Amino acid sequence: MINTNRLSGASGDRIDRTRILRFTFDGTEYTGHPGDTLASALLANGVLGYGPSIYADRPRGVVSAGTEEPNALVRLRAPQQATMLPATTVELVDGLVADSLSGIGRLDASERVPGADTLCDKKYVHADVVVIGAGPAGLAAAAVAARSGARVLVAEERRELGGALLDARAEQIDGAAAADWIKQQGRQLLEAPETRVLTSSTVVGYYDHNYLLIAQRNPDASGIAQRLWHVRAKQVIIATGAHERPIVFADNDRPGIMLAGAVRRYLNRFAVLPGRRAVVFTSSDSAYDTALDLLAAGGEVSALVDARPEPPQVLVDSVRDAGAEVITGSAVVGTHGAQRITGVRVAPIDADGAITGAVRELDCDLLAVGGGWSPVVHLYGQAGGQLRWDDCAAAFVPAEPVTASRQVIGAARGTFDLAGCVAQGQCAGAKAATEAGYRVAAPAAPEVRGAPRPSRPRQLWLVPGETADPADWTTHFVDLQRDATVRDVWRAVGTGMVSVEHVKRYTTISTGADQGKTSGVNAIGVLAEALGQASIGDVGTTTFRPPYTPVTFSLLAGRDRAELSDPVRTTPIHSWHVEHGALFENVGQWKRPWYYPLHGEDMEQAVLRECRAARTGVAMQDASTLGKIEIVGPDAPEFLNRIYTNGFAKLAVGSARYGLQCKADGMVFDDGVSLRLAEDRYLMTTTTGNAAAVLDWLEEWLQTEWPDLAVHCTSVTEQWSTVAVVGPDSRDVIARLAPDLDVSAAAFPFMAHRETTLASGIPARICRISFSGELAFEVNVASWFGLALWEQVYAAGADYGITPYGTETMHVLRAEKGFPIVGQDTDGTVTPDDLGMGWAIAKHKDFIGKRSFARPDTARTNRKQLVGLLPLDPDEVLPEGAALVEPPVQLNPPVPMLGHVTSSYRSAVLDRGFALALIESGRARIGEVVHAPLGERTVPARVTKPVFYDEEGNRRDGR
Amino acid sequence: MMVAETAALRRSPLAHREAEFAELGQLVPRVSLREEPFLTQVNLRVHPGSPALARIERELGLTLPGRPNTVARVADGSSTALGSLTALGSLTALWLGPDEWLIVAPDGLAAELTERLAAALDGSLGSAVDVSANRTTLLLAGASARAVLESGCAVDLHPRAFGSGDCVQTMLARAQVVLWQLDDRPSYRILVRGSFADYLADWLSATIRTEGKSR
Amino acid sequence: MLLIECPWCGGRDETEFGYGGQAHVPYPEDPHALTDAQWAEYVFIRDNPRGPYAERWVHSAGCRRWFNAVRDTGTNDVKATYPIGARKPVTS
Amino acid sequence: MSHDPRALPEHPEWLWRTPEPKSSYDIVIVGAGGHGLATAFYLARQHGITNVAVLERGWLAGGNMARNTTIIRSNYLLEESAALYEHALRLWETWPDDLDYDFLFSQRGVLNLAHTLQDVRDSRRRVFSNQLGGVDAEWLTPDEVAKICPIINTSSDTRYPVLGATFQPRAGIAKHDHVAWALARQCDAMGIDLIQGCEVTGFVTSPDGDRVTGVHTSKGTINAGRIGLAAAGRTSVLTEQLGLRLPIQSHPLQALVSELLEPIHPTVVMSNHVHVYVSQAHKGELVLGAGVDAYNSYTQRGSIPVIEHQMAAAIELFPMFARAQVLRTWAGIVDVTPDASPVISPTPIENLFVNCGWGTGGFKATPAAGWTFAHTLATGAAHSLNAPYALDRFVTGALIDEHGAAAVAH
Repeated sequence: MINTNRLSGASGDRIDRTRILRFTFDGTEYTGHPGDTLASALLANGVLGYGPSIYADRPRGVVSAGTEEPNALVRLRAPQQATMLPATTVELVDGLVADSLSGIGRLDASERVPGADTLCDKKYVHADVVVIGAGPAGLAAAAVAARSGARVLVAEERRELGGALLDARAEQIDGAAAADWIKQQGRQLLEAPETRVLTSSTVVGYYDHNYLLIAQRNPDASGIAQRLWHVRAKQVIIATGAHERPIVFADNDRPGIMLAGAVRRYLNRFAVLPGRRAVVFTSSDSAYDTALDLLAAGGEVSALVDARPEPPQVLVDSVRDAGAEVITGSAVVGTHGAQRITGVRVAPIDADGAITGAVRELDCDLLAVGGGWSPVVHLYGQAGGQLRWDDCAAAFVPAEPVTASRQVIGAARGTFDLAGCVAQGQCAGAKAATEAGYRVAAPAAPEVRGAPRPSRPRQLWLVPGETADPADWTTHFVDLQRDATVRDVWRAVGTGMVSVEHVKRYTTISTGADQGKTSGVNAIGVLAEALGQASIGDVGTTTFRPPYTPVTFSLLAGRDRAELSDPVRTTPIHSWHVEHGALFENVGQWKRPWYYPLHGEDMEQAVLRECRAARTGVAMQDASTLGKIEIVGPDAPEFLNRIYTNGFAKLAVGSARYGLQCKADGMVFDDGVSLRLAEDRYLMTTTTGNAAAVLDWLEEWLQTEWPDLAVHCTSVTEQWSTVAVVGPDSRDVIARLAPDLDVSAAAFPFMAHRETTLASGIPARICRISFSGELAFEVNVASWFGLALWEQVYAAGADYGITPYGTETMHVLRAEKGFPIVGQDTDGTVTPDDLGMGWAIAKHKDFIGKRSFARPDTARTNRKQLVGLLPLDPDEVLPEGAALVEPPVQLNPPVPMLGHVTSSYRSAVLDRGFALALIESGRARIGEVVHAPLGERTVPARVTKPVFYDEEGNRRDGR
Repeated sequence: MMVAETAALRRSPLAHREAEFAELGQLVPRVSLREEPFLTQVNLRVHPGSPALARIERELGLTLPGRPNTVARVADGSSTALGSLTALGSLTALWLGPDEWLIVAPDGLAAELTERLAAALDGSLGSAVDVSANRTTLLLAGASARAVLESGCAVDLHPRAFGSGDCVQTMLARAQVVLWQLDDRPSYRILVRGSFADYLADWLSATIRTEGKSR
Repeated sequence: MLLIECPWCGGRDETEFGYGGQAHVPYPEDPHALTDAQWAEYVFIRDNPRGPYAERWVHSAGCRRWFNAVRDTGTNDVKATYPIGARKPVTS
Repeated sequence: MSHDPRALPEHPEWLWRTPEPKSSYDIVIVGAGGHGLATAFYLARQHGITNVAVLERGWLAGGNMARNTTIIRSNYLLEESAALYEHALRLWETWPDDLDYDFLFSQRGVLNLAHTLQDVRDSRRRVFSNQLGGVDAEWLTPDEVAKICPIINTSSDTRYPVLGATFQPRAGIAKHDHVAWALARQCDAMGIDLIQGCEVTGFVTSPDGDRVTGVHTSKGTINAGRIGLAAAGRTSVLTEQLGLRLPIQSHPLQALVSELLEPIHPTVVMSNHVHVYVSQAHKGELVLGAGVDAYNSYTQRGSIPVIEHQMAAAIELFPMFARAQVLRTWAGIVDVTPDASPVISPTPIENLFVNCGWGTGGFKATPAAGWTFAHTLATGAAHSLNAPYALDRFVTGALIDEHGAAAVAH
């Protein structure tokens, strides 16, 4: 395969001809070289066409040589897959396979797990100075800053340092050829020990307080597709250069119409001649270099068409001397061709842009267009920077390019001459390093040759069509990717729209994958004309938002995937549960055993068995996930009195008490048992899911409201492992486990706790707490003994058939006793009184939330209250969440609802279904029948007290 | 002091991953990871400038670090009122907050240390709570250790900002940790709550493997 | 990504902090002496200015200390941070 | 592929005028977002009041109307909420004809996923309640979820497996900008002045300050019989000048879009537990919403970790999204009340009315917000639909706590 358009042996290009890379595009095999992009390699093979346009179905070709590309979109299939990328940014590798797209990508629905080749990771680093973009300005800045010893990070979007200088041919800095100067600067950066250079790395986001996000496409680790750098910078230097603008004219979308700067880049960097016979159309100086470089490379230039009536004579002469015609004061007013441009129509235009003379036809297979340069101000804008229109530069430039911690330099600031860029870079590098604490002076500005200061461009956005009415200009494309035309803009304005934001939304201009990098300013220019505005600056711009270029979901996700997507928290006993076949429930981040099915049991059978064991023998549960907070200090009693709705100050040492906590609005927030360990020391337990929230809550009050209270809180959730031993046989099991402890009801009463040493020698704190109504103990040991304790309890209970149980059985047992679960039987709108826990509301002290009980709505007597429900049919188990209505049931919506079922189970001990529910005036309805409409049928149930088993509490002391 | 047979009943949160960590060390020689189980850790709250603090400092034989996010250490064999403790190895105080420190000592000293701190507090405002089993400790060391941490920790760990004798409470990946640099190798201790230990080990293991494939 | 200066630990990313809303809103001396409207004002209503805002933060992932900050809600610039109990500093 | 079905429909030839404000109107509405426009629309349509101006500081519908994820549904838990949002949904169903505008209203259904046992209880409670409240709602098993949206990973080995979902078939999405333009066109045609670039800087009040009689604006003073504030996050900044404190806090709420993709996602999926809300818009881009940022801010910028978590969760749910690309992220300013329900209410200041506190629910409620606020402005009193949404509920404690009850966002 021959690269028909590859120039031989051009000096200064960046490709490695010694190696050949094979690749496939749209099913055809081609070759290229290291250093190529997919687009440059295709151009070298004479391929410039890509997928047809999205709506108008017009042939389209590559326009640019960078991230701003609107047309040349491809789907990558190998070696890595990618949904939609501009071919101009895809670095060529051997074996690459790509297909062209039409502005719309495709995901593979058959990917049932995220592809392994999508795994990305992250780095979090800090820098004194970050330089974004390593063109002449950025390189100069970085080199000076690096010299200071500051921590410098340079991020360059392309594979190599140098930026636009690499596209150049004749420029010299300090007597060195551009390429040598770049090498020199690069070496300085490499040699600075605290300087890091990231290439193929795009700064995609600029967030508050100099926080940058950098997408690195070539991370230095295999197995990682891309790396996302999070960088906090003291100083940021934005040297992102400029994007060249096209010009809008009739049929300006044909393949072979390219940006002039891109043509130069393909020639000089990639040694590719994009066309044999070119026309250059420009409104500014830079395209003259394109014409000269085309000629120097052996191409033909039919003419250079400059919209300016009097361009700088030196430029005109240089092109004429090189053998090409220069047509001034004229514009391309139309093009010919189908799959590729074959010719252009050129006509003189006046100062207002109107066609004033006869049309000339010129043959060509390439039209290089230079409509001026738009500073890449996206990151500056993301950071909140404002723009202003600079009439001389014909560009939106940063209104405040220099702040205390940020500088915009070079073309990004509207500085378009090389000498200016380098000098500005040196000063900026010195300033940034110095501000960051690393004093360094800017060196003398270097001498620059071969790059004269550009003269003033003409502000030409729109070349009129040869027919009069802009509403007919349906092939004057403003946004190539979105197929949006001048007609669309005129139509938007015709509806009454005056805001650029509305026109953008109406036409969809700038909403494509390129986010309008080449179309944005032209759209504003065209709109200004449509609105009859004198200056495009009066129209204003749309807002720049991250990311600067698209980033994959997987890059943002990083390693937070699959098992690492959210931490899995486990107890020290977890491995035992796994080995014994437990199924798990996610409770917050915890994995808690849900139930332990034995051979062939379903959930209901397993839970009934576990419940039966707890009610008739003995059962055990891993309760280690409960939150635990040690609360110490002389004011601890007073503190708990303010936090809990009920009193804790008078709790005896060695005893425990159940308590409720409310938020200031009076609604139940958490509950649990607190132990008094000493006069000045309590151990509070919280619900599993609320452990962190409760500690935060306590600290908030202590630190912000009651700093005078002498109390300290320490989280000890993971310090302790807790095993609940439940059932009439639990006393015997505990007696075997802790022979030193007098476990008799007299010596060890309900809601007491004791310190002891187990038979195994493990120190333990044992509490008589019951969440089931049965005789029960909770054994707490240092968590590293947790597994041993569990195994010892299991062994000590073996003779009694001790049965491990999970959260489901725990829920059933407590529901049989009517104990609510915060978050299940409450929902943030339930007061202690609603739960029937008026007894827990202390009369003679204030506590958080108490005042709220006196508000009219909270004091209502017909609030929803927690009650029991017994379906009239004992085999019925109501679905949790079922709505409850008053009989007679009418089902024409809206049906007034009394409340809902919060918990519902089949009870082993009751041998029937039962439920808890929140029902309007529930306590007054005890004895009444309410109905649960379940779609096809309606289930009647009797309202009861919320206690179904052992109401007298006889069982808590055991047999 | 813990009796030997009881000590044998203990299991640290990452004991089951010992072999995996060793294998990782073979695979990626630039960094090593292992668990340091059962370190004594006591959470100390005491008002700075109070007489109780002075008593505690005498008892510990060190000045509690007043500069945030630093540690103070009693070297091996130093003579202090806690002679019997320090004879067993070093004892370090980590700054956790303006009136909060974590005292870290070798295995087995929790009961005595807690008791003596409480005694030194002598009823003054403050607390000493044994949290030895609350967190376990990972030792991450080697030339690439910082690079590994930088994959998931947003705090500036560059030697100019963070060095031997510095500690910090922060997030590593999605787990809260106390991170403490021991030396310039560099070696870091990562203190993590027991329930997060497996998650963090998973994350570290994956990150270290990537580090091993870096060029 | 806000950089928030913890008065103790120095500058850290916002992800280490919890937000506590408006600062300097004391718990009423005697809630029961308040009317329902006054109590509602305390429980539910906070200033919501566009501009400098004295607000509470807690360094959750760090030293766990609450502190106050003055931040401009129109720009996210943090003008000052100061310990609980200290007077709100004058910021420009 | 001559005309792609994904191409947007043609718009009408004419939308709205750009008038200068008159010196006086019967009613002035502050904020030309969806709610302000819908209010003006119903003032004219239902109440015959057309001497109305809608003042907009920026460009019409450029606030949250332009920044939301366009989800429309009414499957709220509480009866007061379901009634309001269902009223909205029924109006949405009439609007394409009523407004004579194809704004791509697509009733493709919404799945609200349940990932924990408590999610399941809460979800089923919502379904039972919706069914009795007249809102279409179903409870689906994971297999049924997979039938409706095959690209969701419903396997049991994910970090938080899908345990089921609620489904509201009549829910869907609409093209937000076009809705605003449709309303603006109708308002304009009925003589209502839509005035852009007109920032309200203060109020004209009676000497005792108990009554408002007009507004000071960047385009001069405008007198008004009644004033309705529909300025979302900025509402409290306005009322502060009158000494009226509102129970709202303004937070960033972020959203993002992917590049255009061939159709792959047939419905709307919401997961509160892992904070992912995703649909695929008509043109082909995936539209995703995130959770609310924690702190108050008017910057219209959010925090990147929120997006990073959201992307991680999205990949867990939709594995093939790993290769999708984020094209653009942005933030709106949402005004959140303590109970996450709005305020549509008279105020203690005579002739001043507020519609605010919509949090993440504003877009879907647009027709009902306009309908009830218009009623309130026209009659001076709330309609039964918005009576529960009065300011004084924070005093009595009669909150409408969707937040506490189910924590359903969006």
